[in-house]
Amino acid sequence: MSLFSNTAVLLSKELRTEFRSRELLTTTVVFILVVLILFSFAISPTTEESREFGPGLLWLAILFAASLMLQPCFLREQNNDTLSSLRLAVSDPFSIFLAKLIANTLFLLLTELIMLPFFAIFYNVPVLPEFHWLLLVLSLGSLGISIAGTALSAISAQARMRELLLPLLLLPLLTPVLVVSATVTVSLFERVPIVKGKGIAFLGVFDVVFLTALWLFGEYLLEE
Amino acid sequence: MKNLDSVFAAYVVGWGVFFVFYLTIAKRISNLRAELDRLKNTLPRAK
Amino acid sequence: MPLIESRCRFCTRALRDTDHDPRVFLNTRAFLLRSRGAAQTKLTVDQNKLSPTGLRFESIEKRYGGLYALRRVSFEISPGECAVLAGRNGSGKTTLLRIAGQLVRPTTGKLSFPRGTPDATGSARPGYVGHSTMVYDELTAEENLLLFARLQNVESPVARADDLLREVGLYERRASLVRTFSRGMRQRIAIARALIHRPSVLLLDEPATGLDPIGITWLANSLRDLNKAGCTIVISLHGESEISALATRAVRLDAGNVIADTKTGASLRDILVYGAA
Amino acid sequence: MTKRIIFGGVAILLVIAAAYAAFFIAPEERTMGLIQRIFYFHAATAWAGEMTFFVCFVANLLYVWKRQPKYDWLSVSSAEVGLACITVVLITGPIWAHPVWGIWWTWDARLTSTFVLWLLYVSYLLLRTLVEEPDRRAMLSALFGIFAFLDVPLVFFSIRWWRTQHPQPVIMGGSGSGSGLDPTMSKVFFFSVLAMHMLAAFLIVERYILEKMKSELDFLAREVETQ
Repeated sequence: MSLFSNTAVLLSKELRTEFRSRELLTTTVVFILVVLILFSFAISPTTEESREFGPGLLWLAILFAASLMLQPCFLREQNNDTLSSLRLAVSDPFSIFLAKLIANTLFLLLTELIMLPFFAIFYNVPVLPEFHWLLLVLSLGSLGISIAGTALSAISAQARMRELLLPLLLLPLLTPVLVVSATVTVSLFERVPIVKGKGIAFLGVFDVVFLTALWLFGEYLLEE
Repeated sequence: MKNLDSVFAAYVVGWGVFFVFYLTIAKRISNLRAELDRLKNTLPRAK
Repeated sequence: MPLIESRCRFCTRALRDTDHDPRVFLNTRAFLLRSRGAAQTKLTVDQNKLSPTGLRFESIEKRYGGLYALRRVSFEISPGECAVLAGRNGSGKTTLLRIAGQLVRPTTGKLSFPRGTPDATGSARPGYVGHSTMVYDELTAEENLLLFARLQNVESPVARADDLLREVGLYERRASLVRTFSRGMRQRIAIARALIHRPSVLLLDEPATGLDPIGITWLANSLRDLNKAGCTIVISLHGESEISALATRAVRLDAGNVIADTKTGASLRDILVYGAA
Repeated sequence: MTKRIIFGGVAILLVIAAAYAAFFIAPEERTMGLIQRIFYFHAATAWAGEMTFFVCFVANLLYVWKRQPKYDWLSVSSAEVGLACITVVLITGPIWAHPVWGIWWTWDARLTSTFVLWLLYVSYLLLRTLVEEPDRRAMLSALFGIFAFLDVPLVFFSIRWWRTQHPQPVIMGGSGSGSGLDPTMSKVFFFSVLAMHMLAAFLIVERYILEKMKSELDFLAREVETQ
């Protein structure tokens, strides 16, 4: 299975370069923190309101942070044309995407976990009671963001105005993720049991649809 | 005949959008055609 | 003579006893000597062991919008040749090499590798040295080579990477980030990366860029050794140099067309330098 | 040339006839009254727009598969026409909603998902303006078009299931279930749908010819340059 062995090698490369500099992680964490604080100034929430709106704001912050974080994903491969050497080396170009999207999911999840205590304190939200469910929603949501984001960052890296283009392409596409994960997160905080099963299944469907599309069409994204 | 103005406005604006869209296409086509003719004249090889 | 040393420097294939040349055995030393231009190592390797591969371009055309980068280019490079592509900037050399390296998809036409098509299993896949280094600045020299060795399932990647690092003279700097390298060192690591999977076809796009005279001598010698070991080489070059002296074939491109193509010595030089056949 | 004029003439006649039918043949709706007559135009345009985006999706797939420029021309044409249709839908919608609901806009499932659809195809066309090289542009936009189209049902259902505060009477349920619709009304409606499809098809053809001429011109200009 050279797809998986290639993916593993590439993933370790992505993780190694990131944890050597920790550029992406620190920037993203700080960015989410800033956004969360600014939100609280903009709406000055009471406890009740913040339970209702907090998760939406959290996911919005995650979405914006992700669209920034995914920016360099393929852009940094262009510096030394390393994308070409990867394409020469791997047996299936999908492994390049797979490694990148797993790495991005992990980075995103890590920043979310770092942010969660701050979020719980600032917005006075009970995070712990349903923590395993929250973790599931965060994982599936981040996975969906990373799949679509990795694909689109490969597109935007080849266009002009790249930095502006990625959020413009990505954010409308991620509407379903935002809608569902924010709603499910609210239902977790308010202890409404009905929504979460269906919502989590829906997030799973989103991930599967886009992963399949990426698997089918990924190699066309990279060719010259 | 309540709301006649709204109904009227809706149809006019709707048709207007399509009409303007068509006009821009037609205008660009005629510009391109002129340009194509000009180029073809400078290039006797192309028929 | 320790037997373990009697290997081709680039592909670590065992040399036949008759091929023994005492100067090969001390790889590092031999390299140092040659890089000073002091010694000319001669290396003969059994060609059949590299499963020689040629390159065939069949009416290859590449169009960017209305702009032709290549127009119906057809020629064949036989296995074991060392071909030089000449031509002015923008004549299509890079595009042709990138098509040969399967990095660029031709608009029309067919590329084939007679005797062994490139597949996932490594060595039949061309090695490619481009304008950029094609390695990661944020990784060390050794990590880079290991990454590409592992991606291509090279046997015992660590030993292979170390061998190549010694070969290109970067063994002492193997643990430094590529970011800290000079232009010439980058070119050396770029060449090492292209060779990591023991390709039987090597494509080099103006490989002398950034190399000092010593580096050019080193490169010319290395390419000669590789070529003798059965590796088909295609280089794009400007003007005459030690590297162009290796050419057994010269092809001149102009505005995406092949305008001259020769294999014989006298006119070969003309094509390289003046562009006339 | 004459074919195009006839095609265009037929399309325009059909659209005018559909308007006539909407005003004078269809019976007055009981609760909403006259304002409901926007429906024939509004909903028919929405159907035509969705159909057009489907054409765009198919053209995108065909481009990826066959790599012939004509599919790229078709996809950009249909995306633009579809966008025009959806723009009309988004304009006529509030004009209808205002007298009925008393507000111009509500974040209801149908409206919101239509708006997201509009945004997706705006970014599709935006992407096209930002990639220089024609083959790359065609391929990248085709791929984005595929992703966008796959996203449409996800957007629709996510909003419908999780974002609708007040479920409201569906005027036209899924296709085929014309429940509660007067037979004359449904006849007029389907006639309007036909008319709008004809109009959309005509516009796509015109836009396609434009795109084809553009690439011809690009080609000729290069020829002249190299001379």
